Amino acid sequence: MFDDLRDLYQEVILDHGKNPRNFGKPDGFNRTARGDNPMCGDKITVYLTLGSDGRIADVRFDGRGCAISQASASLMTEMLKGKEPKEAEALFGAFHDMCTKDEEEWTDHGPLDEEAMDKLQVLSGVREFPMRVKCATLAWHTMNAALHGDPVASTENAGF
Amino acid sequence: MFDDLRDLYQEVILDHGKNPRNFGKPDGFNRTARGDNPMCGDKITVYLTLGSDGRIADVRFDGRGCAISQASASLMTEMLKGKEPKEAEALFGAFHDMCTKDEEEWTDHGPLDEEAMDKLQVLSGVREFPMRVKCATLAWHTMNAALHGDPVASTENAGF
Amino acid sequence: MTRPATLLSDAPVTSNAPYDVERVRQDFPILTRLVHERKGRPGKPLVYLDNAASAQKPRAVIDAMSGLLERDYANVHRGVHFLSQRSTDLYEATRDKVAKLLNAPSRENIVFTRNATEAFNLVAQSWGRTFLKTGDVVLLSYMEHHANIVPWQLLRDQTGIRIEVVPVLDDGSLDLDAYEKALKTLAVKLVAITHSSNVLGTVNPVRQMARLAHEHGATVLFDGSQAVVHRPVDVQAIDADLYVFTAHKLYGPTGIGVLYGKKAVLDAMPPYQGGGDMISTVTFEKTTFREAPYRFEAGTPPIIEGVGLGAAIDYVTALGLDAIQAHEQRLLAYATERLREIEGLRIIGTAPEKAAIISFTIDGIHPHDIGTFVDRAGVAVRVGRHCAEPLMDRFGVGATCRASFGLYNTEAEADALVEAVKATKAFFG
Amino acid sequence: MTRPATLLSDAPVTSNAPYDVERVRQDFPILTRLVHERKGRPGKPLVYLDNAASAQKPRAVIDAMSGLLERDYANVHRGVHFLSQRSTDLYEATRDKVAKLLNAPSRENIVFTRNATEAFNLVAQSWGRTFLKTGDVVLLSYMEHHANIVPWQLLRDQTGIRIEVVPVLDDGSLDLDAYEKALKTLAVKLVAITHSSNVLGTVNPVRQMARLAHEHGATVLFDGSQAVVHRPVDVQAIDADLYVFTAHKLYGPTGIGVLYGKKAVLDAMPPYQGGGDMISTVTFEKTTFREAPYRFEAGTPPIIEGVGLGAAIDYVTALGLDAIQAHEQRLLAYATERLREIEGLRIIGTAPEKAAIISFTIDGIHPHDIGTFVDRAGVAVRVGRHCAEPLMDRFGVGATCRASFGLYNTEAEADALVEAVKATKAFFG
Ligand SMILES: Cc1ncc(COP(=O)(O)O)c(C=O)c1O
Ligand SMILES: Cc1ncc(COP(=O)(O)O)c(C=O)c1O
Repeated sequence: MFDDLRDLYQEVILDHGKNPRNFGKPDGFNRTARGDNPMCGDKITVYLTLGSDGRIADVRFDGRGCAISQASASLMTEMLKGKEPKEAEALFGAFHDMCTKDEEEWTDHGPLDEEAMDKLQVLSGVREFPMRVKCATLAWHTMNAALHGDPVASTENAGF
Repeated sequence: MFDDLRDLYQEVILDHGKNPRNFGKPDGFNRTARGDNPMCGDKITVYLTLGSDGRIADVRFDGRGCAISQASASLMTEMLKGKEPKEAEALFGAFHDMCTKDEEEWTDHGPLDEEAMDKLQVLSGVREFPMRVKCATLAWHTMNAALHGDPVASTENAGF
Repeated sequence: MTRPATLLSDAPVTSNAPYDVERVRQDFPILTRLVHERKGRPGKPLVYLDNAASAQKPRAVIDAMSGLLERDYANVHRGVHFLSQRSTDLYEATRDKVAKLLNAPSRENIVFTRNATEAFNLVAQSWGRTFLKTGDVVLLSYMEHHANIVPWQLLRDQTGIRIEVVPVLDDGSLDLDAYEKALKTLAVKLVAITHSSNVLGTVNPVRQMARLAHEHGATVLFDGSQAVVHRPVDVQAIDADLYVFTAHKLYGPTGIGVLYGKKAVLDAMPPYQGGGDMISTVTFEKTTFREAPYRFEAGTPPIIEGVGLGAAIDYVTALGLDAIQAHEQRLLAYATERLREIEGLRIIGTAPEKAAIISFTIDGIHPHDIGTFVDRAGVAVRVGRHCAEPLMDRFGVGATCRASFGLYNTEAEADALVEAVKATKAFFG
Repeated sequence: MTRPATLLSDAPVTSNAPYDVERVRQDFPILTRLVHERKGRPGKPLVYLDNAASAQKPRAVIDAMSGLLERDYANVHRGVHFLSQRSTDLYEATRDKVAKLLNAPSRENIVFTRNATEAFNLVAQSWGRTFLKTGDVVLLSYMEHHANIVPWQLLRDQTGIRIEVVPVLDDGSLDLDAYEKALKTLAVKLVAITHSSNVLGTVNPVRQMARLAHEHGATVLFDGSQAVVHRPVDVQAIDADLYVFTAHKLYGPTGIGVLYGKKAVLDAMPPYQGGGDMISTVTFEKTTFREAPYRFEAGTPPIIEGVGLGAAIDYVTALGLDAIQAHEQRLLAYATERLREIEGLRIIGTAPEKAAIISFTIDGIHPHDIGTFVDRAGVAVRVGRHCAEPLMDRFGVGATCRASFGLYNTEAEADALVEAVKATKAFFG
């Protein structure tokens, strides 16, 4: 019945969805933002710790959401640790392209963590599900808002 | 080309339309009202003199309008002189029925001036022209408003 | 009772005849379509259970709108030419039909708006700004749609009114004790509560609520958006001062909604929007306005939409709202029972009197994921907050899955929903 | 340039091809109908010259709306199911089409409203209440439609703004000297003037007017209701801050209008109406709103109407607005010349730059009577004040007769008008 949903809901996603890594509010952090997807009721909070070297020392999140958004948030936390903010942004840009555009339309976001990009491939299935793109990108929008000092991110305003 | 318009625009109407009787503001009067038909831009004013016997001693009107509304006003002024207010109202009621309803639906408005009713027959052609009913009844609405002490009458609010 | 013209047989059908849902379905062209067709894979038959968001349209409505445009269209009112008269007659006839549908005393009680949302904004700005002052209480409930929340918040920011909220019991019923207490203890000037909840299905005892409100001198506004579609409604029997609904949920077009108001209430309200058609005379110094309902209808009205709504009302009244209600109640009972087979499934909203709306959640699977899965099986349900975020908070859920039934739905479609949900559960293991 | 799909031939037609009005007419089902048919008497072919009130709809528009309802309809936004996505895509595509039609920088500049009238009310209440204070001047003109007068009067009553009015010259041109003087001497915060008059046809020099207004720090709002239908419009070239039009005059459906706004202008405006779809999150304490344009679109949007408007834009752009303009200008010249044959006929509005609209009066015959007569000959014109009462006063007439031409009108139809008017004159002697 659901054959073509297996592309979207791959094992990795179901696993991260059920057992999200780096879940829960940490004791200490120095950047945070709340992300809101009014479309499905998802609300997540991302907690960032920027180290004295300017790199991301820790990322955690909490909140609830669908399998896609939880998995995306969980995967994101795993791959941002140790990155410079601008590396994180580049990864977000490339990931956003992956979720929304055909490969030939991806823009150049500078040098990327290829291993991270490979892992993020599991989420690229959302491209076939336009209504689910926001689920996949919510955590990233929120992380980006936290980096820029915005308290709230909403995917709702990013297009319709 | 306009054969069936001859029922609406009979000679009497064209005559009264071109040479309205009792036209122009009188020096003295004791009741007046302004009538407004926003549909076509007609504006007329009716001036009534109620005598000490309670009867209508004089009726005049001014303002502009289409042939139908001018003729209707002119005819009205000719037939109201000497009438009691409630006779005028009865005539208005019967005339309104004539312009809007099939004969079997006319309601009883009490004893009527049959001669006046005969004359008003020339206007009964508007029944076939729903959009022109207000032209035919504007002067009467306005007269009625004057009798009741309302400064303004608008046909616009009487149905759509 | 006569059946709508589009039904196939010529034989007159009385309201005692059993409700023939298969014949009704033939009136709705969209119901025969397949969804998710792809090359090499056949599509799935559409199972449309998103009626509370918007209903599908019968052939009669589609044809009434096309027919108007093919034969009789022009701008309405104030035109002397043939088409303008035709168009005006067809459009204004719907005002009579709405009056009859709601048992309003007269066509003059019926104001056409853009949708239900605009009707609430109209009341808030016109009635609210005139009759409410700082500190006056508008009494809402936790089961309101955003359309009946946000306009009052905007008014609150402008004028300092107070918003108080009647709680909802665990089964999804309105807390009537709290309602009565609020009327007794607060300066309630307006009760603005839904007749039927778009999430819980709960049908509120509006007659009793209106009586209580009137005893305490409050005006009542009911949101009938989810009520008129499922049952006969009589605004005079209810004694509603103001009543709102939206055409697109009543099998009619988008772009038109209805505000019913008692004559005295409408007459006391100043205009909302200004423009053509709602004025008597205009100069730059002074403008005078027409009487209600026309005073509230500025500019070119929703002509095509009015004609479509008229056809929709003809359609549902020909089927009979009693018959529709009976059919949907059977479906509701059946679907509820079948969904209860599924372990971990929680139905939110189990009030004794309900419209055919079932909101549910499933342990461990997010509604959004359920929505995507059942959609692939051809089943259209709505997932999310249903424009009722405070209610979601009340029940401690971020979102729900909502199946809402209409006059053309069948038990087989309820089965399809249940099977799709079961398969989804199996997938997530 | 490609022709609309409904045109009969498959051969591509370039914009250099002569404008084939007979083929265009075949796209409009209503144009083949007879009016005033009665038993024993054949009807008269419809000569529809009431386009400024509302235009007829091409088959492509009718089919787009029916097609949506037969195949792809559901409520838009926030739905994960197949039909909701289809419907959303079809509806939102129109935002892009409108942006392209007006050469707006982005789809985010486009707000959908109920009609032009609502767009003015939106600007008056949202922008006006935010940026105008007591004594600030809103500069209108004597040729405004009531839709661009009454909302400002309502605002004046609420906040004490001042309304000043630019005169109209005897030929129907705007008095540009007076316009410039008003900007220099008054505290003008907003210029709200029409791009093209619905009575006089006058096309105002909006580019120059915007430049002057901006030099004096005023914001400009143009009423494009009668402009977008007759010519290409480029809001960026004009440098309009706000621009309004209504779909039903552009061969699209009723129930939808457009407000274009510069991003900075829209971003600074608070919400107008509250409800679903325009919010981010709602609690009873605090609600946050979405960005423009969505913030201004409360409740279920005009979905069917949006799809119809999209088809209308496709249709007119396929024909080419340049080509339409050229065709209509030829007609205007021809009809003007022919009407001038009639003794005692006075054309009101003879500005050098005009849209194809001719208002006239005839000595000794009231426009209303003319309207009834020409209607019997099958010719639909509008008579009355055309929702522009101050302009009627300015020209000392109670009403006019107005013939307004659209993309499907012909010289033969202008002839029919002239013959009918002549016969009317003969009747009245
Ligand atoms: C110049 C002008 N502005 C505004 C309007 C109002 O349009 P609508 O009635 O669709 O709101 C019209 C048409 O009636 C018009 O001609
Ligand atoms: C109970 C209720 N009220 C109001 C509305 C608003 O209707 P609309 O979006 O047509 O204005 C809805 C539907 O969305 C509803 O379900």
